[in-house]
Amino acid sequence: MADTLFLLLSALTVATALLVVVNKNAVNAAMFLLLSLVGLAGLFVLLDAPLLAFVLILVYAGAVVALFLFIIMLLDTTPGSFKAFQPLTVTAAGLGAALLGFGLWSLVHRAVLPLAPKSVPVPTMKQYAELLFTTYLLPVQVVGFLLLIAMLGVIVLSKKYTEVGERRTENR
Amino acid sequence: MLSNAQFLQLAIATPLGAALIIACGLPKRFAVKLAAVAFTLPALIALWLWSQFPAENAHQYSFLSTTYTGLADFGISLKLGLNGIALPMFLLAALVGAAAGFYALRSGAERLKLYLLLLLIMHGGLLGVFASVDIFFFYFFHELALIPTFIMVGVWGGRDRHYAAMKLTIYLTAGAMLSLLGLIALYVKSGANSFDLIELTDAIAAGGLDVRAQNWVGGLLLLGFGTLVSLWPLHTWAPLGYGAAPSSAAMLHAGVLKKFGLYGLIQIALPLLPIGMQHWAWKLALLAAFGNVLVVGFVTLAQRDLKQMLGYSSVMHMGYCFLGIACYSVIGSGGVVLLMVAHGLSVALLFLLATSVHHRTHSFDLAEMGGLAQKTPVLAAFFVAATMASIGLPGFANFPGELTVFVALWKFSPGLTAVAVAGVVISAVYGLRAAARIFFGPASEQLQRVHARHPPTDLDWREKLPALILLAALLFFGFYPKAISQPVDQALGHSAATQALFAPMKTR
Amino acid sequence: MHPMLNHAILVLLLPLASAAVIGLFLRRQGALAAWISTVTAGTIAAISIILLLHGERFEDSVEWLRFGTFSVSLGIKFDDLAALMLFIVGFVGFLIHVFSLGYMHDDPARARFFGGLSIFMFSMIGIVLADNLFMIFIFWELVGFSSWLLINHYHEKQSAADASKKAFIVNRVGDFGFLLGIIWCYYATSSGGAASTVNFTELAKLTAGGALPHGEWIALLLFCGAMGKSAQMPLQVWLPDAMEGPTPVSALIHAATMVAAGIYMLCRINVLMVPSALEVITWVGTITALYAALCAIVQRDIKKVLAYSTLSQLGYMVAAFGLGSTSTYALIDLPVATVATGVGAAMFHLTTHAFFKALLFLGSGSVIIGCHHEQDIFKMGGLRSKMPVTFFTFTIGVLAIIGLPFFAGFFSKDAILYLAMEKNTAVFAILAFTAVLTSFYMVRLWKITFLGETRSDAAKHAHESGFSMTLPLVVLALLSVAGGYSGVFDRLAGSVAGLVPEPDASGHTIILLVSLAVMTVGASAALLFYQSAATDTLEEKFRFGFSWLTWLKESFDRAYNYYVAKVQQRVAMLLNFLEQIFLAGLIIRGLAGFVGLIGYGARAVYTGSLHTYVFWFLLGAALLWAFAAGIF
Amino acid sequence: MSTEFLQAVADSNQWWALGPELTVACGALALLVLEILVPKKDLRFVPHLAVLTLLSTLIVVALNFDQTFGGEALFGGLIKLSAPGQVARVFFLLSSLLVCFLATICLPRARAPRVEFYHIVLVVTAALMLLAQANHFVMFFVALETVTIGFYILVSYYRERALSLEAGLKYLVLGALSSAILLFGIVLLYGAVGRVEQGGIVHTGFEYGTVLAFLRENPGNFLATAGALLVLGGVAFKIGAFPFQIWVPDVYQGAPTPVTAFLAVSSKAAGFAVLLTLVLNVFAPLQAVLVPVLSLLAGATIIFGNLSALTQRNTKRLMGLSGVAHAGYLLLGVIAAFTVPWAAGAVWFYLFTYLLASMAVFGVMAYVAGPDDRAEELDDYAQLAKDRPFLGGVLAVGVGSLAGIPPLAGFMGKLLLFVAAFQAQLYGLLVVAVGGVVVSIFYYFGWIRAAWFEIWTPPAPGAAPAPRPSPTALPFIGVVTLAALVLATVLLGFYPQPLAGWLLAR
Amino acid sequence: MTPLLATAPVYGLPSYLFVSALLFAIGFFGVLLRKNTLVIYMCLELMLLASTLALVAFSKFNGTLDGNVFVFFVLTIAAAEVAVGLAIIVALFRQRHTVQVEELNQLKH
Repeated sequence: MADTLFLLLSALTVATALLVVVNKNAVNAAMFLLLSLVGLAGLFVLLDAPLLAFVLILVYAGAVVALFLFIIMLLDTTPGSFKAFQPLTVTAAGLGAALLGFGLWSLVHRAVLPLAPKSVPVPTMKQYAELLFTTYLLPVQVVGFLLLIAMLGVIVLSKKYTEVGERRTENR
Repeated sequence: MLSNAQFLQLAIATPLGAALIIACGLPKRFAVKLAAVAFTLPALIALWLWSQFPAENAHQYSFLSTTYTGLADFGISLKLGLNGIALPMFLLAALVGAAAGFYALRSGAERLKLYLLLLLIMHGGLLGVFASVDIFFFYFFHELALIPTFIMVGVWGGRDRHYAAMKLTIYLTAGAMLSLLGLIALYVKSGANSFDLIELTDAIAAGGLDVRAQNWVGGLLLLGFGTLVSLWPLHTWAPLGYGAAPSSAAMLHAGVLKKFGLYGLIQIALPLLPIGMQHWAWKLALLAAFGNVLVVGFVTLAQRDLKQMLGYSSVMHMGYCFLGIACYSVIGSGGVVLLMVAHGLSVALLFLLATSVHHRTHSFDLAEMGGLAQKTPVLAAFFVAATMASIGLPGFANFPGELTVFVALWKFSPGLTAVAVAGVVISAVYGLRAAARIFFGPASEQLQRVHARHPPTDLDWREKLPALILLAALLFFGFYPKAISQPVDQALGHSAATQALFAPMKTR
Repeated sequence: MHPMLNHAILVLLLPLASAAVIGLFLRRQGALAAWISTVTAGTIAAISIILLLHGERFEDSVEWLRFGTFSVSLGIKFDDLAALMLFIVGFVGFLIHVFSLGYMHDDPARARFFGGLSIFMFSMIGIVLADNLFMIFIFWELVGFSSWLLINHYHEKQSAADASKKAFIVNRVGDFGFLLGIIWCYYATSSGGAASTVNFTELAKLTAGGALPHGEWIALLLFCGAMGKSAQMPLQVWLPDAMEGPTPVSALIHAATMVAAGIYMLCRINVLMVPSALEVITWVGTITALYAALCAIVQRDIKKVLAYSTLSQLGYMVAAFGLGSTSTYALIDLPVATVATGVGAAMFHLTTHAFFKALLFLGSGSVIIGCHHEQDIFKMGGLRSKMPVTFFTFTIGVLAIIGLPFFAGFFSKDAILYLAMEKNTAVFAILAFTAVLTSFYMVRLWKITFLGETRSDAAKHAHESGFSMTLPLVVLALLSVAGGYSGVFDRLAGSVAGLVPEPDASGHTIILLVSLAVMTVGASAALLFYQSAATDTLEEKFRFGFSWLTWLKESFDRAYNYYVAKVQQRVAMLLNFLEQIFLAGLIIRGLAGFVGLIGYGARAVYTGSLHTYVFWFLLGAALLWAFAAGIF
Repeated sequence: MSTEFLQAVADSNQWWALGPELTVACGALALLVLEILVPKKDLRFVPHLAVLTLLSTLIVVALNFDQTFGGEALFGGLIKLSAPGQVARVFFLLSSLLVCFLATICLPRARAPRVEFYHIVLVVTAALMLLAQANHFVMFFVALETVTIGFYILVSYYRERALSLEAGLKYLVLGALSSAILLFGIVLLYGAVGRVEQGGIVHTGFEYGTVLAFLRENPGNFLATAGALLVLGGVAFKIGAFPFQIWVPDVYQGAPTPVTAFLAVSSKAAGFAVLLTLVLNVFAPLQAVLVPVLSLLAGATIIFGNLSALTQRNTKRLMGLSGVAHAGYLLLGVIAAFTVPWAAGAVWFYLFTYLLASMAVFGVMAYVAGPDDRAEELDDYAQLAKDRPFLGGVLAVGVGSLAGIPPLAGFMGKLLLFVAAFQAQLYGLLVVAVGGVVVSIFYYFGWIRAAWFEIWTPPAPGAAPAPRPSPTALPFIGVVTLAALVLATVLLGFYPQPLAGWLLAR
Repeated sequence: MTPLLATAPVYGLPSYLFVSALLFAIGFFGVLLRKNTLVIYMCLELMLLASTLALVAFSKFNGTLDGNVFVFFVLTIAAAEVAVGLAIIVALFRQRHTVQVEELNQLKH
């Protein structure tokens, strides 16, 4: 059962990820990304991390992809703006693909993985919380600051200045 | 009363300190006065130290003093002192520096304060080069003196000054970097963990460098120093740079700073890397004899521009120095030291006078000149004296130097000696030809045109004084070369004795 | 320290002091400078006579320079040879100083002239007193310099500037060999394990003990120096040109003393000579003597004639030196196993030649002054009555040089001819023929200048020179007569005089006849051919022969000019071209340009396109992965 | 997980040890509060507060530089106070201080909010300090990302200028890419190390010490090696090492000048701080792989940086590309640090000299750039030395120090690196480095030439010369700051004791 | 909760690792190929997520929770990155009216 689920979910994840790459339409790409996330979340569940799966869906599907979609709509990049891949690009990308394929092959074949412990209980919420608020308290604080400056940055980059009026595009 | 070691420190500190004060915004008329003092004092101190130098143990450093600059852990400290080889070079630097300084003081250059400032830095660096026992500071002071050269060429230079400054900078930096690598190699390979030449020598004497390392480090030093001293075919910066440089900078660089490489080879490379230097001796000698002496000698014949010609002739004379070093003998090295001092004085004098000639002809083109001696007999006399000195007339210091080099060279290779001596004929041809073109014969049209507008005057005291300093030194050492040869011989003889330690290694 | 040593040092340093004083302080006080220089020269002459007659001979030296085993000493070797030469230099020099007082009286650059004369005296005396080859070389060069200075006296004239330059450079060419020879000799002496030396006394000891290796080459290289200074073929080209200098200079330097320095130097190093080298030296001298005599015939300039005659006489001396045998003679106080007869004959002729050639030059100077700087003999004529003292003394000079019996030249020339007859018939024949030519051109000169009618305004207004100029003429005329008698010469030359070959009775007769014959033939031919005329009558008759001789005279100059203009300068231009275009241009600038080009290339990869940048990252990731996978 | 363990961990959260970071972060927060409280017209005091915060922290840290660390790991092993960490603190504080100084020149000229800028700079500074002291990959990644995201914003801060935004976008994409690579590397390391139980306490592959111990025992582990190298790839992006240097010139050119300086100095130094820690303390057993990798990177970086800078005319790009070359020299020191213990100190010394010189040059650039920040071509520097001798002098000293010309501090830095490299027997790289220095002379000297020699060059005949943008007026504080930088550069060249004694004598 | 995978699965850690690497590669690939900055950005997110998959898998098979906790941080950071990134893209679009990469190359050489 688990194996079947793994196959299904990983196929879904990989296939939709591929579609994100090759799809012409940005909106569709975002939708496929969403699907890919769902597959990933499923894999998380398979790996005994339902909490993470939940967070993933919440944060990514709920916020990030929505944001993407929102921006795509806002910027109104029509599907026509998709340009065909140029031969050179495809060649180079093919070369890159070959390299990456080699990398994957070697990763799986040559990796010496540590032995897994016999049985591991599914981590509980409490364990997450304990870790986050004892050992990882400092990073949590730092991430707080990170979010703060990200927020400020978004404001700085988007806020209208008090003086109204578009300035001419600088071309230099 | 200061001790002699403190005098030595003072000699180096004076120009640098004066430069600092001027940089802080001293008004111009005070700056000129201060600079005059700062140029004079080191010369006086150098003469005093010369008189105080204990000639009988010239192989040891006298007037030693050590100042720590924070890199003592790396074996770097500002250690000053003079031995028999350094003493004449120090004196040379002080004298030429004084002459160049006096010439600059009244040169009326634009932005005179900056000019003097840079010249003072250069002077301080030069004095430091030859007074440094620590080879790090030996290098450091060289660079300190080198930087103002670039700026002076670039700002106050003549024709092609931008290209010349750029070429000069890149060549000399490349040479300096290579020699720095060589010095670092010595530092690391010797195991002394110190840049102090005395400790380095002791460490190498105790441990010794293997043949391979000696060959490599020797080659590195030769390449680096060779570039700095314009070994053929790495010389093309020299004529161009000197052609463009303002007079005082050319005097100091061609006269003194260029000797850095040769001094380094004699003081450092020859005693520490006996096998390595012998390994390269023939290649060096061939390059110097055929490249520097013959080819550049002929090229000098073809020059029309006075300063270019002086630049090339300086390159040619460096060939003799390299030949002397290639001999790897006390005679050869001693001759080179003597020749360095002599060449330094004479080439500085020539550059000074070339500028004076230019003031009166408004041209450096030999083809346009002629008959200047009728209006300026004293200038002609000085110029002839300088030319005669540079072509090795007895009575001037160059002669004993060249003679010694030739004598040493004969033992190395009689064939190359013939080539080198043939160079003496070539130098006589271009030297006399230049003097004759400028001063003798009827006055040229160009000259008459210039003189119609600017009536010429003979040398005045601001030109005469520096020229006299140099000429007097040339004559003194020409008549009494033992003044130099005695300490140098002592110092070299001792290093020859240390080299005997390495004799068994040659069989390896 | 020898008690007379300080005299010798004084004699050496006095002229230096005089020159220094003049150069530093008396640049504008010509009269004072002239007097100081002349008084110095007088003192030198006096001391040299004292030293000569005092009879003390000594040597001493101090170290001048030492590096390791190499040391150069400055020293004085005062033997009979040096005493003779010092007397010639000092005395003739003094007379010429006195002459110059009058001759240069109106010259604006008098101070420079007399300063130069003092430097010359210093250098020449240095050569005379030197006790080793390095020291000789030092003063050798200085003599070259002072010669340059004095030839260049009228420096505003292009010809003077060129002539001085030529003199210096040609001398340098000779010195090239000289210096190599000295250094070779220096090392050759140490072959037996002894310390290297070039001290004359030591050299003599060494050669007495056993011959030096490479003796032939060393001797010939050293002879190169003499070739330059004594203007032997093929380095003779500078001497005629050197007549651009003031006439007293020509008399002092280019006739009496400096050019004789080569002969003197050869005599100094005679211990180093070997037969094969001597053979070469003989022929060089002989050919020079003949060639110069031929050239003298076609000259119109009074000084040029004398210059070529000097060349010819120097050839005689060199040939005489070369003809010397290697039999054992005692030179001074050392046993010497080499030439000596040559030394005697050469020095004898050198001495007499110094007197009469100085006389002739000074006489010509007097004529030139009298004729207001006219030098063409065909524009003179009839000066006998206008300048009686000059005429009288000049005549004595001419008689001396053509070898009229009972004049000085007769004795010395006879000695040389006798030597040649003994050793080498071919040389003898050529030298005898040269003697014919000598008397021919000298009598021609004399007749055209002084006899007949005046042929130019300058000559018409000629007048006798002042006392300061005639006095030296008279003194030199006396010496030109007396100098050849053994009573005088033995007094002057001491033991050197003993080396002059004395022909036996039969040889004596033959030589006497031959020399009388050649003199008579030459002189009478000249008297016959030449009448007083504004043009060269002989030239009109023998146009072909004349033009051939002229061509011969100019051929060397042409060859040298061709070398300078077409070979040397073109090589220089070619090398310069290669240097500028190939080395500085193609290689250095090319390298810089190449690096710059790569720089442009490296700059061009920053395309600004994000995609290409991502490819770089891919490359980097792949590279890292490859390292991790152990591919590299 | 036992309560005792958690208690112990919680006890190790000694916040006092992070005093400087906390002070700076609190200063940042205070800025925001002030913005709300203080009326608009008084907002010009805000930068002063930022400077004050940094300065006071710097002084406190510098005075206590050897008292607060004992080498123990705090925060459950997330942070380790150490001597290099203390050096890094001083470095980043000083650098940020100067960036704020530059910002006071540049920001008023642009229509951009100010308070936020200083706030982000302060937060990034704190994150940089944490980054240098991180002892744990989670802490490392979080701090790194804080820095990176801060830089995304700062680079595109002039949001009205397309170039700034384009630079921001490029930095964003490439930065995110490198973050992804780095993260993947961390994950691989985590996976490779697995679970290590020691004395009842479970350690993971996130902890530096654990990774080190693991690698000691399994130096040939492919997964760990790949992970380590990918992490290094991420760091290489920060320091701008080949082939991850490709973003440098574009981003440097587009970013506001203070941010360019911040990137050039702090970001690069952070990369090296991390690299030194990782290479010496974490990946040390992988020396056999790391040395060739780093050598290749160093050589290629030096060559590529110098060559591409050779013909560059834009000063900001020039600084970027030459900075790439400097990264190459520094890598030399990092490689040498494997065998020569003091080489790490030499790297820091070099970074300090680079800081002083770069900031001086950027200061001049900020003044020369003119009111619209456009004068940044070499041609714009013509006659500078004549018109503004002070700026010309500062530029000459700064550029000279960057070029490594004695007697300036940059030379001492290069010398120490070269000596270290020589002792480590990196001969091939030394040759490359020397060649690079020679090439670099060309463009550095070209800059000095532009400012100093182009004095009497008349404008091109015929064409009316475009009016030169006049440099911004130089306030007193600017003179003092630049003069201090120059003085420090010169003094350290003559007398490196203050810095060298501190960095190298341990 | 009880583990879902009570029985030992066929597809163990290597398989998850493979999927993760594949996702990473695909993301990289997208960054290489796509011209729309928004899509490029999505692909970058994909790469980050690929890492989280490996992280979770390792965490599970190692039996340490730290990997999972790290995922929290990664997700948070990724979200922040997206926010900032999108803000930049929007601002850029306002200036240049394009989100195509090849038109955003004014900074070059």
